[in-house]
Amino acid sequence: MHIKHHPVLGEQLQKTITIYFNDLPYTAYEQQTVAAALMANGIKRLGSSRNLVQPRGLFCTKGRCCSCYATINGEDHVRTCQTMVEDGMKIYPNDEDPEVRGECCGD
Amino acid sequence: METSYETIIIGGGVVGSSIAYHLSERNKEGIVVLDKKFPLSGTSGSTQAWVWVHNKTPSWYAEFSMYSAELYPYLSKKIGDVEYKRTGGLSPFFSELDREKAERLAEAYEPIGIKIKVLSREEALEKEPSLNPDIVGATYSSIDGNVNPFRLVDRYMRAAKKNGVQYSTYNKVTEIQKLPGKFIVRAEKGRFECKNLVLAGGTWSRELGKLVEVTIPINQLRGQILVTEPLKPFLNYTISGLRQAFNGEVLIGYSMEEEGFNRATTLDVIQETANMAIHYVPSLRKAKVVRAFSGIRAMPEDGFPILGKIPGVENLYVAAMHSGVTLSPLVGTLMTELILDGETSIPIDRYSISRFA
Amino acid sequence: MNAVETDVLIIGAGPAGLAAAFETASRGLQVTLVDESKSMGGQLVQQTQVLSSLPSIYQPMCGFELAAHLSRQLEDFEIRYLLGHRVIGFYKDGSVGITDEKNVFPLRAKKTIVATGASENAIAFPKWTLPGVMTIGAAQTLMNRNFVQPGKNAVIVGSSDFAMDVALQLSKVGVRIRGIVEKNTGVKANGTEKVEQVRKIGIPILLNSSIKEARGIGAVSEVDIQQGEDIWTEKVDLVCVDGGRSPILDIFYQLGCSFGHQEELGGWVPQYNNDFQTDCENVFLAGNAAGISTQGALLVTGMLAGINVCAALGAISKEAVEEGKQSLWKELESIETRSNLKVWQARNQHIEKFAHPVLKDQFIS
Amino acid sequence: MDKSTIICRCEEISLEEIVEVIANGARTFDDIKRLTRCGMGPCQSKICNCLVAGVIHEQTGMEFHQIPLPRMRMPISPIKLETLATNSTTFSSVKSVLDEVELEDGKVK
Repeated sequence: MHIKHHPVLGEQLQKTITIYFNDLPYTAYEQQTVAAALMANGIKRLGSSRNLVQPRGLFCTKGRCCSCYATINGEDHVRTCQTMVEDGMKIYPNDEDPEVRGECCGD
Repeated sequence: METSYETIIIGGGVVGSSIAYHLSERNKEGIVVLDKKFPLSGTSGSTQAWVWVHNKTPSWYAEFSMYSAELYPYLSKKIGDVEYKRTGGLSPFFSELDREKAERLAEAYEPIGIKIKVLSREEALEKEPSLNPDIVGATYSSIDGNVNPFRLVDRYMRAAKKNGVQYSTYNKVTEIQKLPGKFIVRAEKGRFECKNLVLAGGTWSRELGKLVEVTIPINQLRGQILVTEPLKPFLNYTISGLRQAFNGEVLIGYSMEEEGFNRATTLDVIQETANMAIHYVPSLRKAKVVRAFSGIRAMPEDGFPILGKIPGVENLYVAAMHSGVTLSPLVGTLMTELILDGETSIPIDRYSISRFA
Repeated sequence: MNAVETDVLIIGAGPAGLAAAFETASRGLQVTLVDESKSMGGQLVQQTQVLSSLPSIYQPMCGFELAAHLSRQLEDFEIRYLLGHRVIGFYKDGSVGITDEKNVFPLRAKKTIVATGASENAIAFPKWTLPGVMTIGAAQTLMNRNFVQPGKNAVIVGSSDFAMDVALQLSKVGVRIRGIVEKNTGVKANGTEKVEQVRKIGIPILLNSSIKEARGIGAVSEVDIQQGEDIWTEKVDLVCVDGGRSPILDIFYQLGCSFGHQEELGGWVPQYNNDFQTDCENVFLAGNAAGISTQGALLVTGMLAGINVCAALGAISKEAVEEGKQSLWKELESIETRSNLKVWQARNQHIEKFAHPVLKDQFIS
Repeated sequence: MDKSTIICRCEEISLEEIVEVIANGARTFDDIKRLTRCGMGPCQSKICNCLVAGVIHEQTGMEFHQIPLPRMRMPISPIKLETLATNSTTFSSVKSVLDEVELEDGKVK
């Protein structure tokens, strides 16, 4: 849930933008990180662990734990807690190891 | 703690642990391995761990390496899965001069049974489509591969312990005394006695040699290696310079610096290594590097292993070399023969320390 | 590539880094300030509580107000801001490697002040890896920086002063705190007033208790809390772990600085002297990286590091240095003895051991 | 914590695995890392460091000041190879294996 009326900081959320997670549109505000915006929309699972295939999501918000990795606009393993949302951003969960991408693959 | 042993091995890295394991297969009693820190804290734990034969020179050294590589499949059966993969080795080259070298190498190695194919650009790209299309060609040999060095040493250690070998770790040897029929070894955690003493100090061999007043001419060579995040399997071969591990990480590096025991990494070499990675395999560009590490390699003064008895000191042995991972199965086997039988099934005279005298 | 040159490189634009930037830039030194975040103020930005024990020149204010103030006071100076940039390592000649995510470029500084702050320590329990389990600082960041409610029903594991602050803030944005779980026999927080406030709004503080297990499909949905023999289940979608904080050391480690250990300062701390200078001559430090302390103290350490760098570069007169140092040390003593005497004592012990670090030469094998 | 509790989130190493290698003589974070992969994932031990120190302390009785820091590494956080790369193809410290093959009179030396 977005906090529209913050008890101390007031009404900070003004400009909405649309981001896509698994191709579905969600509303975000421009001062939010990707991980936060997804959480506001009820999306907490951002990927799964490599061996035991357990759900993973935001943990430290400081770019240290790498638990919030997701694929953003075609780039794998992006720390979503350190990446600000942008209109039209396409996000996919980090469920598999990345493939290398050759020059030929729209790179 | 029992302090009197048949054999003490100083150094629990890949070489020392292999000797301990192979020795314990035949002679279960009285073996202890002393390590100044903990196995894998030195060179054995900071390597790409290629099992590499095909462009070792000269031919007799390549042959020696080949015998060791041949032992790997059996080793895995005996000590457990060490993630050994005989992937075949590819060395891409970018110039006609290197093709010339490659052709001559292939000719020279045919008589000793090391088959090297000199691939054309097209053949190389067919084998390994991720290689840079700008290559001129590549040498290829099916005997090369790689292994997980952590597993390798861990498995040697566990198998040796199962056979009764003791490990005394964080126990730096400070003094060695030769008495008739025995050695007295003083270490931080106590005093040990033994009949046979094996120096397997790797990169610290020269320092160890000083304790017995023997010059073991081993120098240090630093190599920096980059590790990527795990990627879906895409590299088929061990490429000279990089390889993909079982878990998908790509290990990259083939640098050499003389920096003594300083195992720092530097952005200078890290960036150069990144350039190499992209030069060899352009599609790695998007892969993220998660860590870089340095390994201090042991480098004998003439480049070749120092193996065997130390002349003039009864029951004193040395095993120190650069390519410990490749050579460990063979070195463990031969040192065991030497200690127990007094002779080896494959001659090692060429590798005697006496050549430096 | 030719290195970019600067007099002073400050790594970290939190309270200590900004305070150090002011001290150095205001004395005419050329300052470069690098931070991974695009905004300045570091962790101050999401602190909506009133900061206690600020230096005497400051009125009481909230963290975000202090961040704005510290940024504003730099406006008059020409500082090279490298925001949204990361330090990734060092070159052989000692230049620092900085990336703008497109390239890596070298920067050579006469003096470097490392103010990388602190990181939160984790607490492990079965299934703590589930989404919805996060550090207490993460919950605060979501709420006060991103304006996102991190959950509806929460438990907090740990009872530091910070946990009390965040518990109150979470409650105000509508998160129901089902309990503060503390493994020890007493509350960790020193601020009795805040603990009272927490109790007053009906948040149970559970001593001698721990999380036995978390459960959930895709995200945490319930936890088992154990207190003595009692075990019960709480339906929660947010678990905040408050495991304390430790200095962030990566950059010191790469620079080859030595370390000592002080439990009260957060564990391993770079070794430094009275001038906040490490045993790498050109490297100074400030803030939580020099030992976990209160916001006021962090500012003072930043000022001290800044003044000492000015002295090292001849940008300040000897008398002014001595005077400045003396008054700042007095201020630091006053703040730390008031807020946490143990931190002050540990800091002094740590400084005394400057010449005898526990960990050194970490790259020599 | 029970024995299956994950200590290293990245590589999913459990308490049990760490306790086992400590029983086998491992004493430092780095010993444990090399034997289990604990701390080798993308966070590079930033999160599990203090947890592992706690386990070593509990299992061996070593004081925290006797348990050294894990070796920290560059890059300080993950970075793309293309960002690191400078696109130069001249190498000084980095070699090629064929560099080691030398020819003399048209033959391998």
